Amino acid sequence: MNSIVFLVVIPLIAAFLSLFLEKLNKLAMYIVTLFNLIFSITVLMSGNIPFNVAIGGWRAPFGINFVVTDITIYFLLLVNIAALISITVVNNIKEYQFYSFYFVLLAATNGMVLTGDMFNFYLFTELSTFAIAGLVAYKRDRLSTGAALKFLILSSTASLFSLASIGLIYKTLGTLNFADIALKLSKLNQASYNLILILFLSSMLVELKIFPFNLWVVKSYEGSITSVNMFTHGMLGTAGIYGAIRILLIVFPNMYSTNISKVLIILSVFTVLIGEVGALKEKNLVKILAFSSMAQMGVFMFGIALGSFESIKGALYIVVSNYLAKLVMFLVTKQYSNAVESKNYIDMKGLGRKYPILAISFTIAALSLMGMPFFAGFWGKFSIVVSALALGKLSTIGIAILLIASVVEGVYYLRISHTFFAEKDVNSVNISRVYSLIPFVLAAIILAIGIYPNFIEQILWNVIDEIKNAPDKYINIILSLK
Amino acid sequence: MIELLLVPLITTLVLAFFIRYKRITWTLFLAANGFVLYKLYSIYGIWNLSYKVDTAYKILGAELTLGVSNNPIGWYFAFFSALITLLISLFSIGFNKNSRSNVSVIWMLIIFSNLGIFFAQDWVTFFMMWELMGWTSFFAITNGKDKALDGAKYYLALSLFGAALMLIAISVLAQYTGTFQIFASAYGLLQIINSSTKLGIGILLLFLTTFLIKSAIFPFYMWPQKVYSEGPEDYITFMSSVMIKYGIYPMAIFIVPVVGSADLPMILNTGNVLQYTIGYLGAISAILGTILAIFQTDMKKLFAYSSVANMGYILLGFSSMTIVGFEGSLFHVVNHMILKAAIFLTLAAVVFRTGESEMHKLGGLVYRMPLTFMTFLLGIIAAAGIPPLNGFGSKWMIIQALMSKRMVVFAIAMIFASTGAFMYLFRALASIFLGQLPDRYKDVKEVPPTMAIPMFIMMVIMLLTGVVPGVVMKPLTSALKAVGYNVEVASWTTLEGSLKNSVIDLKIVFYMFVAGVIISALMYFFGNKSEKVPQNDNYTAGEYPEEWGVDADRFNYSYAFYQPFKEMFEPLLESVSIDGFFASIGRNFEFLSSTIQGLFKRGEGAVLLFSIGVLLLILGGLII
Amino acid sequence: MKDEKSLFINIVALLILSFMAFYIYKVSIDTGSGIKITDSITPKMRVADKYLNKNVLNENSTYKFSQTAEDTSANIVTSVVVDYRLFDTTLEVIVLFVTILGFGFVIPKDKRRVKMPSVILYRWAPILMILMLMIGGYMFINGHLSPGGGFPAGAIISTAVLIGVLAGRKTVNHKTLKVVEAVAGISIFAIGIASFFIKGVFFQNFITGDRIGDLFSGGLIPVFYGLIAFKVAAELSNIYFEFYEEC
Amino acid sequence: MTKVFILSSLSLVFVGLYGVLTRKNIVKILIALNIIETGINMLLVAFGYIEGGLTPILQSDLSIANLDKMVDPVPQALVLTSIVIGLGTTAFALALAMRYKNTHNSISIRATDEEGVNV
Repeated sequence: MNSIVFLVVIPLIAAFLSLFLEKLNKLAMYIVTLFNLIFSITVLMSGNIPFNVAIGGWRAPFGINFVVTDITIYFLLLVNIAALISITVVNNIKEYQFYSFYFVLLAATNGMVLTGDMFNFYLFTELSTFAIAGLVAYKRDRLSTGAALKFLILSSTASLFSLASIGLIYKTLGTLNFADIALKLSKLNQASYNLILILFLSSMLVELKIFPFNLWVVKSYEGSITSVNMFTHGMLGTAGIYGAIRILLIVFPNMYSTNISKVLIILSVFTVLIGEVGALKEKNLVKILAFSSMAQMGVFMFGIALGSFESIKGALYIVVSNYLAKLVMFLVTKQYSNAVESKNYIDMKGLGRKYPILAISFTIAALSLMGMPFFAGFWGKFSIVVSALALGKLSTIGIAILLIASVVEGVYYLRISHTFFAEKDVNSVNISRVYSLIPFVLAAIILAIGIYPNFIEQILWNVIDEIKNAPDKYINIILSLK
Repeated sequence: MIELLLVPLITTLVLAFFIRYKRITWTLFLAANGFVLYKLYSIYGIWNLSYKVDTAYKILGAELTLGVSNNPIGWYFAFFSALITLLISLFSIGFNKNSRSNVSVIWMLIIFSNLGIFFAQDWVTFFMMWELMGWTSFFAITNGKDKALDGAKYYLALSLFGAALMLIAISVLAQYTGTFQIFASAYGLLQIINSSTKLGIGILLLFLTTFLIKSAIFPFYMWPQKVYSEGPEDYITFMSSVMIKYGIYPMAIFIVPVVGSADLPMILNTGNVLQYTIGYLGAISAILGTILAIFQTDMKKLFAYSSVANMGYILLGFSSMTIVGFEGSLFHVVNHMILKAAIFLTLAAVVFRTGESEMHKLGGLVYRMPLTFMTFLLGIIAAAGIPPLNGFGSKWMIIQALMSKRMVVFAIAMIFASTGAFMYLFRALASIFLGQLPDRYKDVKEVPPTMAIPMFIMMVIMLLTGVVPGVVMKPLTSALKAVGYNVEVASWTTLEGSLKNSVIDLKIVFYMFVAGVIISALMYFFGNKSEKVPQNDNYTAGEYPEEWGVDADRFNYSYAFYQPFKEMFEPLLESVSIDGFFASIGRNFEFLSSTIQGLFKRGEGAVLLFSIGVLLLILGGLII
Repeated sequence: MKDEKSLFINIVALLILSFMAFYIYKVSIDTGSGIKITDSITPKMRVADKYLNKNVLNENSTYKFSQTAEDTSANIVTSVVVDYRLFDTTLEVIVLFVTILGFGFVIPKDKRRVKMPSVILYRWAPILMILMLMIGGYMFINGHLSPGGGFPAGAIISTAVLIGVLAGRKTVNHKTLKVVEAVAGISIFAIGIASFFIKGVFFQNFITGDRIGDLFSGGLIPVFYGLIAFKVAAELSNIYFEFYEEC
Repeated sequence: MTKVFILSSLSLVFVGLYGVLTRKNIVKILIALNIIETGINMLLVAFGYIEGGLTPILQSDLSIANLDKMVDPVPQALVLTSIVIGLGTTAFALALAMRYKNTHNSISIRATDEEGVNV
């Protein structure tokens, strides 16, 4: 399966071509995204998983390699599906730079998921950062410029930290390959291990929107157009989650024996609290979604930081639920805010009576984020709660705060849903019914997972199994290839 | 028998499809409720309801199975709920003819969740249905009206909070007992209490808080008045009569058996700590609900507090932990369901015709809506606990149980609350239906037949259950027997107390009452006739208060009906205002929210916070 | 008030930094078991060891000077950059591409007045440009033998363009630069795809059998370096044009 | 020598971090970022440095005999990449800063982003 590199190469070539395509850019966008999606589906169907591709013919610890395992392929699908859904809301954009940025972002997020090399991962992260910064600045007004600049400064500082940690890893272990690092990390001195982990983690947490690292989130969501928000959430966010799972759980599994996981628990609890409470008084729907996505990442991180396999499974449920729900919400927000030309949700009063499918999809997404039963988020919340209560005092206090924060979340989300369904005569608003289709399908998936978790349970256990048996399922696959 | 649950669910989808056609939706709604009632009737005595769903979802190392199963006590609750719901839904057909919103879809979903709660076999199913009930109620209460939002938000926050506590309780319980089954975990909990009392009491208190929230017991007694005053009237009828009991049901099947048989520290040789906690909460609710009800000017708020007081009685019955008290409480559940439904239906009828729920703006409606008045009259007689109507028997049983366990304080509280009930009930009667008819309501007519019929049936049921309590007590006792309680199936007309020789035959009481009615009717027909004067003559002495810039309504005799009492109780009420406490929590959250928004608005200190984060990670690695 | 705030921030920053420094110091003097960051690592453990010995493909082969070995260059850094880790380098080119694109996208397009260059600069510019082009060309052609390579070469070539711009001589226009940039970028991947079809592996060096140390050795390395040089030159020149073209 | 390299590069990093944390002027912040980056690059090179090491270029038989003494080529390759990234960041951020100046009428990072408010 050497052709897996096409997932990165084709979008990059498209990025160059987009300088000349002008009006055909939109078509190219669809073609490339569909290519990526169909290609990743064929990889999933081919039955060759897991496999390892050495780029340039240099075997694993020496060259750069792409690895496809169970985790990889599902995240690859998530990223590419998000890309396809997000580009449906792209319209009326003439600047070729937008399309170039998009193609680079597509390549970078695919690459982040595929790569098996630390430095390569760093480069893909940088690439996605620049692409997102360019996309955030797309409107080039006061808000978006400030947001892009501040995001760029923060993320370059963070990337310098991760560069330092990569340097330290090479200095101590003499290798840059994930699998090789994972194999050798146990030989490392504990203090050095902590230093490397802290440096790398702090740069990862910027992308994961964990509290003291996440001051860019709200501004850049607010300042950018909806499609860019969906890119940030669906593509960059998902790839970042993949990075967290791959790097924290497989490369640095000894993290759980250090106190850093405890700090992570505390930070993620704070993130949830800040995200949920921050959204409480907010009127701008996009900012509410930004705060809420922060909170959801906090819940995810909480599950990861707990470290038991059940809590990790819960965190993965949260990922799926948040992924689907936020896509629905952004799509609905886009249509409604276009209709009333305002992002304040109070202005959208009564739209749900005229366009019920959009509003119902939004409500389903909100209920899933709240962790209500019969929606996908519930199973995640349930797993995390059960495993947190078994893991000692700190996690018990943490989960109590998390649950209280989810009460706040419920209040502000259902308030919005109520406003959609409130009695008000809405005229002179026109939304094509076609736009209801995708939110409706996504909401139906949320509902299906919530009612019948068997759909996804097996997939998640495959993923957990790979984390559990990382030496067999990941490290040996890479290092055995001559 | 899974169609019992499936039919409401499918009906919900069908209703959602036809939401714009009122006639179809409400007829379907009625039909579905009829079906549920019929199904429940058909499984009486057989109790064969069992269905399991195996999921691949793994928790605590085992695959989760969700199930509904036969539960006679659940059946008892479900059957009478369904009966009342059917009557309300008949009422709703006429009531909703002209309303803009259609609450039936979400209401059907609530009915589904309710059936799920009553027949849940394991805590996970129970929790799922419980949460479903929380958010669906939110949408049903607001029903598209902004002014209902505040109350609904309050209710939603409380029920989400309660559900969070329950989730913790379920998880801890499952961790220690290894099972999610409700009855198995009750035995497990007893063992936990034996080995570690603190943990056991903690789990019980978490569960208890959840259930207290749904039943509006003392610290959470504020939501009914907020919710009932603004929600759609027919749904509120359902909520106040049926839904408020959903906290009682899990208490009856889980808390009471566990607390009753647990070896907890005793107080005064008559009961254990939790028993007294429940009792005091019930007593406070009963007294506080009564006092607060006395001072309301809005009739829906008045009866909201009356519901709080009645929930208090039920808890008092539980706190006795005797079989008579238990039976009395469960009997009172149904009695209160019936009488509260009757009262709220009449209120809904009044609002339907006049559009007004402030009592001092109403009056004299007896001349225009006699049937409504009759229903209301019987309802308040029942609520006051006067024989031969149905409120009497259950209260009598509860007081008997309390006295037999020498819980005198609770008995006194109960008697105080029952007496106080006369005050507010009479006030409502006098203000709404008696007195003079304001000019603006001259053209008010009696409600149409579809609404009148359920009210009439309510009257019949009230009288029937009052005179022949066996119609409720027989199913109740046989359900308790099926569960394993050592009880005998009750007879049709007599009730047995727990004190010596305390058997009461309600037939005799009924005959005495009929005699009383005949005597007073004779006095009415042969006595002096009353004279009618314009309303304003009575209390403004011919002046026009509008000229002084004052609203005439303020001079209505029913505006400050119990001013002296109010002044007497004001300091007490101020000191126990839970509302202020919750409001301050809300304010603090909003203040915090503004602060956080300010932090994120500028984003200048991003790198500074980043380094602080790094510092935290370092410190955590070194210190913790 | 403002000064107080900045003083506070200064103090906080100093505290944070001193704590971090203390932590790094503490880590560096740590005496626990295992590899420490202060240890000098043994060559055998590094991946670089195999690069130096040129025996990544065949573990036991040892390299002799001026003989056929792994098809990489004499300059090991170049080997790493353009062969062993070629994919990183292409991504790096893309990073530059994205940032320059972003640069052109967000920079405000104001009208600026430009002074006419002096006569000396105007006359001498072509000579300087030719010299710089020659040096740049030498750098990327010899990138696999001596220090240097595509990036410095591109920078030097772009300086030639800069001098042209400063001297007011229109050397290349905007469109040409765009084309050069895109063609160079696409060709890098085109070679990668070609190697996929020839050898079945991406970015594999399919011109083999050279003697290390020769001018024409290292297979595709000089080709890649040339493409990178043109691409970097075009991108950097783009920056200068962004500033000057609007005037 | 290695120690001197590492200490000086670390001090560069800290100086740069101090600048990023305390400066308000965006251009100064970018300069500080560049200083950190230089420090990190130096650090990486210093990690691969060997006392009295040779350049990793295969020039003659002598160099082949002393392969063990060659400095590590990998950090140098990484640094080459990271320099380009730094260049890109700086260019992009400077262009953004110019746009920022246009829209905010200020070059301070504390300028508010609300429309219609000038600082």
